[in-house]
Amino acid sequence: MATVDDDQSVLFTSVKKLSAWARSNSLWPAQFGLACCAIEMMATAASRFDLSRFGAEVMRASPRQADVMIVAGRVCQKMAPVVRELYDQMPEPKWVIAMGACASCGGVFANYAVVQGVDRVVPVDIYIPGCPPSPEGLIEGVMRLQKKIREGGRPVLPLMTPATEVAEA
Amino acid sequence: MLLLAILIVKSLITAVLLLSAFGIMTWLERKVLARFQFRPGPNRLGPGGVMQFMADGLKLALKEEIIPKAADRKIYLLAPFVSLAAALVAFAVIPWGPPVHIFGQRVAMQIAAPNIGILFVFAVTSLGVYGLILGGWASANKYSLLGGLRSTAQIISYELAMGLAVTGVLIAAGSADLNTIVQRQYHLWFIVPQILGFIIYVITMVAETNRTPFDLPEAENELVAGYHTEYTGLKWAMYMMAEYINMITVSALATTLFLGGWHGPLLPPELWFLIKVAFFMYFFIWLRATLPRLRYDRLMAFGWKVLLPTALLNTLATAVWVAVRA
Amino acid sequence: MNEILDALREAFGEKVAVAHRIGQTALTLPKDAIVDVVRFLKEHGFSILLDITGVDHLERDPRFDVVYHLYHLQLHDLVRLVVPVGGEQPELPSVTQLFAAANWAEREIYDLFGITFSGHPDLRRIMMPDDWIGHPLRKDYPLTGLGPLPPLVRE
Amino acid sequence: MAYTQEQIASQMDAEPGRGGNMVLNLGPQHPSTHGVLRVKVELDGEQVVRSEPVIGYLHTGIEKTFEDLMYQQGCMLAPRADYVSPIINNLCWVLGVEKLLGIEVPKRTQYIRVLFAELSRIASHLVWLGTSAMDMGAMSPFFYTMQQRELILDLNEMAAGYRMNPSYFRVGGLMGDLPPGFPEKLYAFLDGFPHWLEEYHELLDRNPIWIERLQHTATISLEQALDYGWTGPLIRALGVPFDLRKTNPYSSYEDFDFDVPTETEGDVYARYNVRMREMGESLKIVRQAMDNMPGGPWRVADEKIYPPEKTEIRQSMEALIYHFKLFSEGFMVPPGDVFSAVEGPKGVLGCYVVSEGSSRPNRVHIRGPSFYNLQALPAMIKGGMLADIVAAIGSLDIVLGEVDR
Repeated sequence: MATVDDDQSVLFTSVKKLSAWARSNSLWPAQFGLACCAIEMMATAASRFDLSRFGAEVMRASPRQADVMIVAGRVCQKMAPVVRELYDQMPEPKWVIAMGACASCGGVFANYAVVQGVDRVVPVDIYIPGCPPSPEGLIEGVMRLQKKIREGGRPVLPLMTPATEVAEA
Repeated sequence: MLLLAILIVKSLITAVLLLSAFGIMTWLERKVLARFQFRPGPNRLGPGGVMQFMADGLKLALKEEIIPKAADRKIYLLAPFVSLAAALVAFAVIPWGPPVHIFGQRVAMQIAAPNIGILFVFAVTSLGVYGLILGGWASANKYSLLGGLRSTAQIISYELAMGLAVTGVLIAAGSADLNTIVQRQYHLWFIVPQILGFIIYVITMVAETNRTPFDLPEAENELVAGYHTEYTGLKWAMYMMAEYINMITVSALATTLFLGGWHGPLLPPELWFLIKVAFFMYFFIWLRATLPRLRYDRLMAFGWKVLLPTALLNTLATAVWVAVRA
Repeated sequence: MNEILDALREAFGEKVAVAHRIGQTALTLPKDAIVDVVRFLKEHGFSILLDITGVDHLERDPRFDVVYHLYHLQLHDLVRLVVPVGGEQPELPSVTQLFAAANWAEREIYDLFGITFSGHPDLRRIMMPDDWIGHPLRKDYPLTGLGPLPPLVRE
Repeated sequence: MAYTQEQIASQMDAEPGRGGNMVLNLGPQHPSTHGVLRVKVELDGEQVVRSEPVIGYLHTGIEKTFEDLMYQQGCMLAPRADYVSPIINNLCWVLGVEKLLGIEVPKRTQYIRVLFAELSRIASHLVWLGTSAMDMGAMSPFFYTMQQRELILDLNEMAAGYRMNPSYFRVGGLMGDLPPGFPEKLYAFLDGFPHWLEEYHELLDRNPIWIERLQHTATISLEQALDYGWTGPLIRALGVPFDLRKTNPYSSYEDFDFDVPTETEGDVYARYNVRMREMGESLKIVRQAMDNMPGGPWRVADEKIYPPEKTEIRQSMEALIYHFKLFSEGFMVPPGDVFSAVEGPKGVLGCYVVSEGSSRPNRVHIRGPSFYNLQALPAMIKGGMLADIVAAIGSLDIVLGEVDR
């Protein structure tokens, strides 16, 4: 884990800070909804709550262009491999928000069909409680993720990353 | 020597202006769209969120570059450059102000002033479509392939109508040199005699730049992201840049051909040029906020059965008019 | 409604037991009569197959009920058909030739209860992955599933 | 990593097409499949040769969980099946249990239920309108519809304290009476909404592109539709005025004056028109319900079924015992089975409940209308273009939570 030196208060003194600034303010979610929470995610992107204030309304349908995967809803046994695949298709650095009780821990559906928490499939950065969480909750989650990125919650990659080859989609 | 220096300076200024116009344009589009939809839009970075595009650009530059295993590596890497280069080069011949005199030298406010300027624009923008086709094909993804195919068909069918719409102006102006065309509009903008040509041009210019309602090659709801489905980071940003710069180019061309270029009262001519281009850019965003997307076969039918005959008719009428007047 | 029921009694006799439960008509019939009864009802105007589902009575013999609901568009009435099935490998004839709607519903019952439908064109699992073990809606299938939970992914 | 590449491949791979056709996998993650539907499409160019919807990516085991919970806890579970119109699912469930119990709720409760069910129908149609317009590439209608939907969610929140899945209806009554200030807020919405309905028309069906995309798209014959068990707006777009609110009224729907809109074309445009007009009819019902709202109790008096008031528990020993029994053991439901059917926004929403006399159901089955409607997709899009698939899926108005349960 990289730590940030608090003395460097000027934005441009540190490349790390600059990249964290860019990344945290340009979190493009993968357009990917599962269940109830996806409807609340839509409401968050809509006029009243407007996720675009944080530069995060650019919902990219292709995971290749997304930065954060918002797992909105219950992940079922049949869907879990697909979720993992989508996660693998996203380019680094990437983050995951588990939105709602089902994605966080299975929620009310403590049964055979639902994966008990999406953190059994992909690593999760932020958990948002609620069934479903209100849009304010999702916005809070996004803001906390921004804070986490700024404070270096994950190792920050070097400036130009070498091209990597991945499995075909 | 001085000429070369001026040329280099002009090129640099144009490139920088175009690239920053792209950034500002993405921010403006998000803001204006937000206004259409009763929401504030990006507002956290800088005044009114104007720094948003810098964060986006920097982030995209810092993203991991993924090359799919099945992709044709060389072409996959090359395709975005083709698109961007073509988009940047096409702007070179467009005059954005009247000639000025620097050190006793007459300097045209355009990088190059060939006497067939309009043909140059068409030639180069046609090259740009190779970027889309190659990128779509090289990604080894079915959505990309479909997007690439759609863009080929679309651009070929609309370029004909566009060319014919412009021919009307060429006949009326009696020249293919863009500077001359602008000067001919000193008294009367060509939008008045060439209103039909103007309408056809505006429709085709939206189609040529793959914008709503003709955004089929990247139709998000059908093809995920179309030809750039597999592109990440900077290479994806290059496609976006190409798209926006193409928008600026076709708008500038529309200004030059139909709206009298830099002509206008009171304000400096460069500003007039900017205002007219901005009007077209707003028009693009307005369309995006309002219209649904056409279907593929309807799009083709519209291009071949409606636009092309109308454009031919317009050309013919203009030719007859010019001949009779002479 | 009553005329149809009378005609049904005439055609099938003792095979079909008619009952009225909480304002709804329920017919209980053996599994070899189901296709004929559904055809009979379809010909008499029950034009929508609303639903097919299964019920597991663990201790009862035969163990399962397969329940059909048909709707009459002119009479605005609903009829329920209950077909008990049991045995080691419960099986009954498919009604997909009569109603295309039965296709997925029967696949679902096959998937979740393990009841097979003879004559079904494409009897595969529909809800669970193809390599799933067991039939989740059976009463002897534990609520939380058979396998252990996969490990957490942490970075 | 929890899943191997082979497992992923077995889930995601499509077999090669026949005769040089291309097989395209739409979904499970695709912007216009309205959730996690997957459609395998065999394409010849852009024309659909063959297609097969694959479902189960959202199979939640909701029916198994129902068997594990007490009847009153099911009120929380039912809304999560169709999360776009949660209150109507809630209504279907409580009506089923009340039928088994043989009780009837007071008139005021029935009216309040109708009011919220119709608001929920409007909200559901708004989500459909916004998303299906988005599928067509029109962006702004989504924001305009979601904005109005927020006002309905505000009303939910006001009454039940919860925006989206409010579980407002309980067995034997409601969660509570209408809060003070509710009618004013409701009337404000009712007065404002017709203007917006007009705005949606303005944006969409006064636009030639929209009409061209929708007319004669994904058409299906009445015989086929009945074969697939179509109900709701889909069958009404084929000229059958089948609406359970009229034909088999429940919860006092017979008291209300409304029309059942029908169209005859059976294409996407007809379905669009039916739903648009339905929103107007629902608005009428909501206004009537509020105007003629009867007074009186909003719950049954039987404290064995509906818990006594909190204030009563502090004073009465008996009330305390009832309260304790209800929340530890639940209420017993006499043996029997019932198919409770209501008119959902997508069609006939059914709930088949089997009781064996205990406080937990033996079997609960939800008849999701989308499950049956969706089966017709291959027949609808055969021979159409790729773009027609999204139009067809949008016009079906499916909710995967209800398809997969």
